[in-house]
This record gives sequence, structure tokens and C-alpha cells, in this order.
Amino acid sequence: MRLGASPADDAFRAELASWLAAQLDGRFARLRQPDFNRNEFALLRAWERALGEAGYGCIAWPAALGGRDASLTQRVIFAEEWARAGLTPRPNHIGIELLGATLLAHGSDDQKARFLPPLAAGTEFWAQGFSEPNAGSDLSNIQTRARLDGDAWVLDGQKVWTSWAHNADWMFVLARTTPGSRGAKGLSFLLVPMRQPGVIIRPIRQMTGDEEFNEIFLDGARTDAANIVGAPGDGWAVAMATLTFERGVSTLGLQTRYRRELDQLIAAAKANGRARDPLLRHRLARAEIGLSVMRANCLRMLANIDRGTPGREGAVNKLYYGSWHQRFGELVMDVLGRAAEIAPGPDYAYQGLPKIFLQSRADTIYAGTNEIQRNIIAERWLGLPREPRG
Amino acid sequence: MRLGASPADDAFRAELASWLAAQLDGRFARLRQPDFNRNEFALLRAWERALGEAGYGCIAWPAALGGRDASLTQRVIFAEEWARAGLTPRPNHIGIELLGATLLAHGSDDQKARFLPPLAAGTEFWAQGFSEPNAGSDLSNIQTRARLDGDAWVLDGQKVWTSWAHNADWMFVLARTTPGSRGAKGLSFLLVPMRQPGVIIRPIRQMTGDEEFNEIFLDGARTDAANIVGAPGDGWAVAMATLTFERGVSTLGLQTRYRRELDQLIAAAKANGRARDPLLRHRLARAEIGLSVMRANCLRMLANIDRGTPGREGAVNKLYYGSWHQRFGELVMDVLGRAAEIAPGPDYAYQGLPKIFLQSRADTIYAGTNEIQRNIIAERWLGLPREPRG
Amino acid sequence: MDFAFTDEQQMLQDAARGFFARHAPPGAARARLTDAAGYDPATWRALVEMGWLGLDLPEAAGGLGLGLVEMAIILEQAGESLCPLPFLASAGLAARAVLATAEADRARQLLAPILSGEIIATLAGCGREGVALQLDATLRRDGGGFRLDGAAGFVPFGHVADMLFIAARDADDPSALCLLHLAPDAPGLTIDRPVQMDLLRPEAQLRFDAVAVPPAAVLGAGPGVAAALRRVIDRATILTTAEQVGGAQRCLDLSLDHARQRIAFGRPIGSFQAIKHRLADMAMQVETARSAAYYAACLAQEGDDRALAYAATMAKVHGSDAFSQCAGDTIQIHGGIGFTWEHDAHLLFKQAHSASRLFGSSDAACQRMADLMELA
Amino acid sequence: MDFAFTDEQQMLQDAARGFFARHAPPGAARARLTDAAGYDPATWRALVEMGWLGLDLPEAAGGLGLGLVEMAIILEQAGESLCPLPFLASAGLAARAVLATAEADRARQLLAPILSGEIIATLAGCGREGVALQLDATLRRDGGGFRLDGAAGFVPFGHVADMLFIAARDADDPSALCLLHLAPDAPGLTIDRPVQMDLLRPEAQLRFDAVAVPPAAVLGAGPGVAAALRRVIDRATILTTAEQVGGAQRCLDLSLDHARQRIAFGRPIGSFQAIKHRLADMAMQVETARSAAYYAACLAQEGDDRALAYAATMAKVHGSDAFSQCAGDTIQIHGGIGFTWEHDAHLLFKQAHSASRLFGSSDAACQRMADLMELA
Repeated sequence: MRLGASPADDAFRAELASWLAAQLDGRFARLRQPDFNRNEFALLRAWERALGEAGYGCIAWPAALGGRDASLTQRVIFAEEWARAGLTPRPNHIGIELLGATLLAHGSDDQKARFLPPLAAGTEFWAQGFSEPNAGSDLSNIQTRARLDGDAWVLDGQKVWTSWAHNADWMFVLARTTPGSRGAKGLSFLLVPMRQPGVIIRPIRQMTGDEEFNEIFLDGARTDAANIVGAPGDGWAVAMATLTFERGVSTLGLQTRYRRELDQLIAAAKANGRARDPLLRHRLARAEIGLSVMRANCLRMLANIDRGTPGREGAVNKLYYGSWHQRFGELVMDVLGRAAEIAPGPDYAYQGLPKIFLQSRADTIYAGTNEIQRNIIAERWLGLPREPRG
Repeated sequence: MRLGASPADDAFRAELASWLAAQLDGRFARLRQPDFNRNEFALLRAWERALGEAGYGCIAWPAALGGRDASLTQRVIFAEEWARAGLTPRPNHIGIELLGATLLAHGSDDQKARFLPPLAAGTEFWAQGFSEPNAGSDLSNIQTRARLDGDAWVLDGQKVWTSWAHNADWMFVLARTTPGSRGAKGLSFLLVPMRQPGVIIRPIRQMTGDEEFNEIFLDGARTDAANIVGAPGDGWAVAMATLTFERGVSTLGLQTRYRRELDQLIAAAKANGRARDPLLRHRLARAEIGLSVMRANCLRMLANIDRGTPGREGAVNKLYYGSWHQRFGELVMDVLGRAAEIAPGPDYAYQGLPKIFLQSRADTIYAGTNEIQRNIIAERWLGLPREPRG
Repeated sequence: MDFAFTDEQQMLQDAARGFFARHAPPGAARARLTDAAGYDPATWRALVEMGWLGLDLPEAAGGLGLGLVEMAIILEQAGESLCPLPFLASAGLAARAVLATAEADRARQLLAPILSGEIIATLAGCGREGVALQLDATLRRDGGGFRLDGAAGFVPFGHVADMLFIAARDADDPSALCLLHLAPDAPGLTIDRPVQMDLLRPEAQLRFDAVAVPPAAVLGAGPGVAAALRRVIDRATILTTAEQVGGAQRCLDLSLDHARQRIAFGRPIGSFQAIKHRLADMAMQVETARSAAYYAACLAQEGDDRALAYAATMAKVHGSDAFSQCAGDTIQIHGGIGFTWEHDAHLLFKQAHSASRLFGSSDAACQRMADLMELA
Repeated sequence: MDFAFTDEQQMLQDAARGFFARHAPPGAARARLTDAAGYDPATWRALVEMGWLGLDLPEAAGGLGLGLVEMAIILEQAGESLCPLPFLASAGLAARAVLATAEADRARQLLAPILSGEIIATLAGCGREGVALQLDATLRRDGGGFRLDGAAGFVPFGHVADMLFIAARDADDPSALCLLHLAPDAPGLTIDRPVQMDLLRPEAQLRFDAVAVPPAAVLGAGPGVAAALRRVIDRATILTTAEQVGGAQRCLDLSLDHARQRIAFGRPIGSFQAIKHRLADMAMQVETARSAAYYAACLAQEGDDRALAYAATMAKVHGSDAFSQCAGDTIQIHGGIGFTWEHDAHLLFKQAHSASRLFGSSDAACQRMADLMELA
């Protein structure tokens, strides 16, 4: 058990940090301006291509698929340096972390060869099509149907909470391929091109004022018959694996982002004098401790995943960080005071720390509400009996 | 809507306070010494008799049954002065508040005439026999059986969490009188004399070190056939009414007791200097606010009960005060520091403020756990659907 | 003692409930989000016609001689209906500030157009940070009159007020405050309404650049003004708690509806204890906050300054906790849909936040309670 | 970086688990409650024979040269087994204090009987309030030697220790501390073990009435001693977190068993979300606390004084929260039976409390963290 980095790791960190600094002082400086908006898709696509060209696209993957076989420590370093540079989350997170890991585990060789190199090169962006209006917490209640029509799947239905769909080239979709099936049976995991007439995107405005999510209407959308991961009807198992990957190494990036947010808040508290308020001091110290615990838990989770022995520490991770971040959002407002309520411009558009107060309400909902997380922990990891269905 | 008291109420308060002061400076001085132990039954019985003789036994009841038709305000005053005098909860609370109210509502005229005057006179003490080892939260799972044998009910079974059973003359018991019945059906509400060979009492030691509760083994215990409240098989409805009375005016006494505890803690915090600690100051202020809210809610609950329109405010009362008192117990330990961990004598026997830390763990369990309270609030008062049984 | 509504209070509550049901039915708040005024003038006129503006003012001052309980009844219904109106600004703050500081004749004269609804008035009682009586405006002698410099923050409905009452520090006596009034077009006065997180609580930021103030516009000065204004703020704080109770009740009702109707895993989500128990906790917050608000109103009405301070402090802290918890829970119970702009959950969440900050934070209120408890 | 046990650490954990399973099976703690010694000498001798007393001491000092992670592994299992032993007192506190303050030769000499288990040693590092290094004992020159006056509070296993190391203030230099040792029969030394809430954490209260201290018994003095002892306490704090993790784990396991077996409303109570979700939250606390404890052990082992202080502070606060919450939840999940003396739930609840107070409160630790964060 050891936290220190090897000289090779230190060298990797130095090389990466200097590359990032050069890019972010130059062509990609806008990426870390406070008012940078993630709707600026062209810049984000260019940035992912630049990462790919520099060999930083998907460092964990085998070299043959565009990666560089990075060790766990190097992946940790990548996540840390990314956040330390002031970057927002990886724009193609869904493609790289979720679809990438899913294909590595369950994809055919053809699918890996077709879809993974463009991810590493930063040329194809992905969206996730799991949730539906009546399949949120109860994801197995999916109604979207897909039927094989000659050499293509044809999809009809509605997806919701799809992030950044306008920027996506492809979407992986959970759809019902066995007519009349119910629950987790009869679902398949399909890869569907976004840019076709049968895919209609309607943005959803959030309480932050942003339009980050979308509703997707699938109206006869088509994809090649080969674009199914796993066998027809095995979609549930594939999708559950995908959701597990969601709580993988990317949470370390999250943790590092939170580190930056906390550092900003500490600086603000010192600047406005509230760091001397004993109650806020106490809460800032508790936030620091909570974040440190989160880091400890992430590192343990990753080490165990890396050894192939994932444990309860991974199962509880999202519950922990979601709750931490929500409390942090409240602390932000207490430290900044009423000034934080005033928008920086003429639109309802909050940035930086104050936005966290609003945005973090989603942290206990997305990717499985806290209630679902607790069910999963209790039933899958603690062996408690399931509840009767209605 | 008015909080102030009338001149008549003020006179009642003055008269009561002066009577209490005289008693508690004289013959009953021991009752408010810090090491007074509620196992000193003889003194408690004498005290209840003295209250009865002075006309303070059951002030809310009709004069014909030994009461004095006191108004709600006077009952509030009684509870306040009782606690202000430094007295522990009414030793015959179970008899006066629970059985008394139950008989007033559901008892026959004969039962009222037989059982109520001795309660008002302080000559008969009662215990409650509802809970069983396998019927705690799920009270309807009662297994104790009673069968009519000639002119008497004969009871067999086991009760648990019976307070102060050694001091009780009678116990009201929920028992299954319809053989083979299940759940809430087939239960009856019986009045059983305690001092008979068929009633065996075994004390239960609590985490505080005290032995306040008992297990009761009913082994052919007998009671007169007339000692049934309501019809055979109606016991569940009668018992549910009893449990409702538990959250009646007595909670105001509780609130006043908590007031005294908080005042003691404030005094201790000033004495040991921790009142200047900003975090403890803040928590003491929050405790004060919480207690004040509790008082507000109790008064509203009582006013609505008095008008015959009990509302949600009564349903939530126990949940609120149980949680408040448990947090208060934690605050006690933080204000008093490690000194509070040291017992005052050679035995494992805590008194005063430090004991609250231990004792208050029961506040979220007894008389319906917080979980059961939440179910009741949600299902009976908010109209939410029940859960499927197993 | 009788801690329940009188028949008259019950009738007033019924009237208020009916009023807001008619004028601010579910969904009406949407129109306010993009609205320069931030309130609906027709609803305001209707409320004026109800005669509620002078509910708690003495009859000698042109009011109805009722009390805080009656005012709280109105505010609770307004909060439940998410209906922003300059009622607290005009009747709860400005009118009381006049009454508390001006000579009787002058007060009657100033109050008349406020109570008749002819003008909307407000009180600028906070400094830049939005904390009551921590002022950033200073009044100093200037020739035969005065000049006002500095700023005031978070002035309720300051952007539409016809008359602004301003609390300011007295340059000649650093320990004293004074109250003066300005017309919105006074030279040197800048009134700005920035976009705020809670679009349903319009507040203005004022700047004073050498605003000339004639002696007649200065209502009160001297050592008593601070205490008088503190009483005004304390009463308004209790009324805000009533509004919070209404908001929390709306949260509970929305969440109950959703929990009964939304199906997951084959049954209404309200049958799952995770949701069901959260709703029970919300009900506990709503009911205890309601008890606290009316208890505080009674205490304040019947007691002395200390009782008022105690009541305001206790009500503020618990009302803020209750509404904030209920609003957060409402989003959580609704899941993704509760996070969208189209759903009312975020409006309530933001109302809960702004209400909890009105006149100062809950932490500051606890500090004040600690002082009242003499935790030296 | 590799934040997982090495094979050797895994073997040590297996050995520790086996050891405590044999020597402190469920129920064994009962005997300790009425026990004057407060620990089982046979178990202690067996632990000594395992060679664990010198796990983290340098080989030059007679130890095994391993680190805090290995010590934490032992403490976690001891905590899980509710097995009180003078391990932290002798090895975690006294031995480290010797190492940190005495000259190398003297240290070896003093350590030998401690490491061999020939004697039990402890450190009196707290004053009357039980806060580390806030001392109420003072050492002053007296003729050719010294005399010790005052008191020390909450000394772990002080009632059975054969050698007591005492931290005291230096009468000649108010800013400096010194460390000395006493035999339990030293004239003027009173050792009292009162009944404490947690009967499984025996602690003594010491009084010093003009205790004569020969110069040779004073190990260290001067400005470095306070910092050295702080490091000793910080390491012991991290080890206490490991013990808390074990206790919290035991809470979770007991509660899981109960929730699976206890039937109410026709099904195991663990199938109800109120119980199930509480258990999930307990698991979150247990696992994050375990991560925190070992992370802190690594940070402390690999880093400087600041890293040690940061690690100890963070571990203490989270470990205390986790164990306290889990222990309270354990009583709640068990209902009435969890409130009885016969059930282990209260033993864990009281352990959680005393562990959270060891060397100082969590609030004080947060204060220290705020200082480390330079929240000036």
C-alpha cells in the first residue's frame, strides 16, 4: 500500500502538464475562461482531436486501438492534471468512458476496430440513450422498440436526459427487440447514428438555465444490423456493465474538479473575510475532510478495480460524492452571501461557484438517484432481500 | 389565536405552584434530589396519593370521576409547573394518561366508576401490556392468548418493554381472544390484576444501567370476565386509540422537562466556558429554537385536540421531539466534555444530563419507532399507499 | 390561551385561499419569470380592494387594528401560490416603518396613499450584503438640507416602488440611524434590478450619489430609530416565515401528487419507504414550521421587544430550514423532471433560498438567539 | 502508487482476523465489563507472542521496521472484535513516545521490556479534560532532581501499566514540554479508574502530589518535545481511526444479521427501504472510513509533519462520524432489544463515543484542519 509515484510517473505528469499548459495558453485558451460554454461544440471537437493527435485521447486503451496502455497511476495523473488545468469534464466522456469500456468488454472485434480508434482520435462523439420518460429509476421499464428490417434495425420511441445530443455523432441505445417482453428481458444494446432524419432532438432547459440535456424522439431511426453489442435480448446485462463503468476512473476526475472548486471557494472566503467566521471555517474544514475522504475512496476503488476485485467502496462512491457536492453547493452560497444570487449578465446564466448550488441538485439524481444507489448497495452488495414489486 | 393566560388561569398557576413548593420543600423533598431513583416506589405511591388528596390527581376529568374539569390552559399550566418544579415524569402516567383516556372514550359506566376514581386518588398504578418479543413495530402480530373460562379470562403469553411493572397493580393487555385469528383481527383489550401467581415479572437492564422495563410472563393469569374494554375482538381499535392518547397533553410535560434540561445545560455551558465556543453556542441556540418550535407545535396540537379537530401537527409531534432530544443528548456530551463520561459513583448509574445521551436513544424507538411514525404520518395523514406485505 | 384561529381568522384564511386560487392558480407564476414588473398589477389591484393592506395597522393610522396573525394568514397563502406581490414591501415594511418613526400626523399623511394602494412603497433596510440594518448608505447635512450617499441592497420591489423609504446611517452620529424617503426619480438615485437566482422575488439594488434630501423627507433620526426599524424587520421576518410555510406546503402537495401518480417498479413511488418517509419528514417540517410561524406571530403581538426578537429569530431559523429541506426534497422526489425549468420545483427551491436570506442569514439569527440566551 | 494491500499486508490481516476470532469471539467482551483489569491477560500474552508490539518500530530500535498500515491492520481487527488490549497504550503510544524523545541507547533500553511484553507501558498525554497536550501536570526542579505536580486525565490502561510515561509542562519554560516516566507505585502518584461510560476502554485518572522524579527518568525536554509528542499522538489518532473502522464494521454486520432475520409485517425488516437504505448509508460510512484510515496511514508514513497532521485530522473526523453514525443506527435498527444491556449494540455505541473523544474532539480537529488550510 503506497501513494507515492515512481520517477516514470512523475515524468509522465510533467510531460502532460507542460503539453496542457502549452495548449491552454495558446489555441485552446478559451476552454478555461470562466464564461466558456459547453455549447461551443466546434472548439470542443477540435480539442478532442488535439488530444487524440498528442496521444492523450484514451491513454488506458491498448496501443493497437489508439491508446497507450497507461497504468492506473498514469490514469489518475491524467485525471488530476486535467482538472488542475481548469478544464471542465471531458466533452466526450460518454463515448470514451462508457461506450469505450463497454465495447472493450462486450464488443466484437469488428466493433472495436470500427468504433474505438475514432474515440481515441477524438473524431466521433457519443450520446447515451438509456432513460425514458417512464423509465428513469426503473430503467427496465423501457418502451423504445427496435425491429430488424432487412439489414437494419429500425427504432421507434423516446429517450430523455441525453446529454449534449447536438454534438453527438452516435448514440448507444437500450431498446426492446423482443415484442411483448417486459422488464429487463428482451432488451438489446444498439449503436445508432445520430445524424439521420429519424432522430429528432429537443433540448430540455434545466433549472440552471442551461440546455445541456435533450429529449430524443426516435421515429423510424435506422442502424446497421451489425450495430448490436452482445446478442439480441442481452442488452440489460451490457447496459448494467456500462453503468458500472460510469463509476470508474472518471470519478477521480470529478474528485479533482471538486478539489479545484473547493480551492476557489477557500480563496473567495479568504478574500471576503468569511473564512474568519467560525461556523463557515468549520464547514470549510469539513468540506476539505470530505473531499479528502472522497479521494481516498476513489483511489481504493480504482486500485481494486485494477486488480479485478471491485468492492463495496466502489458501490458507495457515487452516493458519497453526490451528497458531498450538494452540501458543497449550499456552502458556496453561505460563503459568497447574497451576491452569489445575482447573475453575472443580463441572462439567466450562472457560472462558476454559484452555479454549483443549482447544478448539484442533479448530483443525487443522475446516473441512478441516491435512492436507487442505496437499493443497489443494499441488495447487490449487502445481500438484503429485494422488495416485493407492486 | 392567543397565548396569554386569563386571571383565573394565573390564579390556578399560583395556587398549584405554591402547593408544589410546599410539598417539595417538605415531605417529598427527596423527589427532586438529583440521585432520586424511580425505583423508590413507596415514595412515589405516597406522592400520587398526596396529589389525589389535593385534587391534582387527574385535573382534566369530570368532577364526578375525581377530576376538576380543568380547561386546556390549566392542563398546560399543570404540565409546566410539574416540570418546572423539577419533577420526573408522572409515575402513574400510563394509568392516568393512557388507561384513563381509553376508559373515558371506550369504557363502560361500570368500568369508569370502578377504575377512574382510584387513578384520580392515586391509589392504583397501571402498566401497559402491548409489545411482545415478536410484536414490536408490527404490533398486530400479538401472540398472547386469552380464553374465557367461566367468569374469567385466562391469559397465556409474554409481554415486553413494560415500564415499572413492579409498581403496578393492574395492567391493560392486548391479547388474542379469537383462536386462529391473525393480524389486527381477533384481539381484545383486557384489564388484568398484576398481583397474582400467573403474572411473573423479569426486569430488563437497559444500556443506561437502569432496570426500568420488564418482561412479563402470563402463565394462566386471570381476570374477571367483565374486565374487557370494548367488545371481544375490538381490541385493536381500542389500543390504537390508547396509542393516540400517548401523544396528547403528556407531551407538553415532556416539552417542559426538556426546557429544564436545556436550562441546566446552558448553565453548565456558561459555568465551564464552552458557551463561548462558537460552534457550541450555535448548537445551543439551535436547541433553544428547536425546543421553542416543539412548544409551539404542542400548543397547536392540544388546541386542535381540544376542539375535536386533531391535525397533522399532532401526528408529527413525536417524530420531532424524539429526534430533537436525541440530538440534545449529543450536545450534552459536547458541552460537558469527557467529564460527562465518568459515573458519579461506583456503580454504572448515570444521572442528570449525561444520562440523556444514553436514555435518548430510546426516544426514537419507544411508543412506535421513528420508522413506524413516518409510516403512520405518510399512510394515515398524507394518504400515501401502503406497502405490500411479504 | 387558545392557540387556534378565531372564527374571524378562519374566515380570513378562507378568503385569502380563495383570492389566490382565483388570481394565482397553478402555473400563473410562469408569467412572472419574464416579466419586467415581477408581479401582476391586476392581482395587486384586487388585493388592494380586499382591504388587506392595513390589516395590522392601528385604526388611528387608517388600518383595521388586527395583528400579525392576520398578516401571516395572507402571506402564507401568497407563499403557497407562488404569487409575488409588493404586499410585504408596501404593507409589511414601508407602512410599518412610517408608523414606527414618523410623527402621528405625518404618518397618517404618508400612510394614506400606501393603504389605498395608490402608490407602492418599499423599505431599503439592508446594505449591499442584504443584511438588515447593516447599512451602506449615509445621510449627512448639506447646507439647509441633507445629502445621501452610498448604496442599499436587495430592496423588495424597489424597481417598481413609487416611494422608497431608506434607512441610512447618520454621518453626525455613527451609532444612530435615520429614515428618509425618496421618489424613484430623485436625481442621483440609481435603481437597478439585476437578474437574480429567484426570479419570483424581485429586488432592486440602489445607488445614492449625492442625492439631495429635503429636511421634510427625513422621518426619524436619533437613537430610537434603529430599535424601531429592528422591530419592523422582526415583524417582517415573522411574516416571511408564514410565506415559507406556504411555500413548503406547496412543495409537499406537489410531491404528494407526484408520489401517488408516478409508477416505478410496478407501483406508485409513494409506496416505497424512501419516498414515503421523506414525505413524512416534509410534513413534519411543514407542520412544525406552521406552528412556529403563528406562535411567533402571537408572541410578537403579545410580548415586548425581547419576545419579538426571540419570536422572529426562532421563526426565521425553523421556517428557513423547513422550506429549504422541503424544496430540495421536492426536486429529489420528482427526479429528472424536478430539475427542469418547466417544472415548478426549481421555482420553489429558489424561493426557499432567497426567503432564507431575507434580512440576513439563519446563522446570524442563531447568533442573535445566543445573545438573547445570554450565552456570554 | 498502489493503494491496495501488499501480499504481506494481506497475510497480516488474515493473521489478525484469525487471532481475534480465536481470542475474542462474539460475546467475549461481556467478561470485560465487570473486570478490574479491563483486558484479558491471556489474550495479551498471545498477542505479544505474535510479535506485533514492535511492528512499526525501526529495526534498530528492536522493531520489525514496518509502518502505520500494518499497525492499522491490527487495530481494525481489535476494534471489530470489541477486544480491549493495551496494544495502543504500550506499542502505539508509550513505545513511540520513547522513540521520539529519548537518546538512542536509552530508548533501546526502555523499549526492550515493552516490546517483549514483559511490562505494559502507557502514555499520559492529556490533561484533565482529556485533550492531547493540553496538560495539567508540571515538572519543576527540586534540589538535584525534579518534582511533578498536577494531574493527567484519561490515560489508557493507566491502572494496569507497569511504567507510565508522563507528558508534563516545564515549570522553567512555559512553552516547552517534557516527557518522564514513573513506576505505578511512585510516592505521591494516585491512580484511579472510575466507572466510565465505555467500560471497554479502561482509562485512568492520575494525580501527582509532589512526586519525586530523578533526572534519569526525564527523557526529553526542550522545544522539540511538544512536536515529537504531537507526532506520536497523530499516529495514535490514525490507529484509533482504524479501530473505529473495525467497530463500525461490527455494527454493520450485527445490523445486517438482524435485518435479514427479524420479521415484521410478514417479511424481513431488511426488505423495507427505511432499514435497507440506512444499512446502505452505514456501508458507505464504513467503506469510506476504511479508505480514509488507510489513506491517512499511507500519507502519514510517506509525508512530512504537515501531511501527518492533515492525515490524522481527516481520519479522526471521518472515522468518528462513521462509527458514531453506525453505532446509533445499530441501536435504531435493532429496536428495543438494541437498547438493552444484554445486546452488544450499546457496547459499540459507547465505544464509538469514547473513540471519538480520544485525544480531543472532532470539532477541535476541524479547527486544526482549518489552520492547516490557512483559513486565517
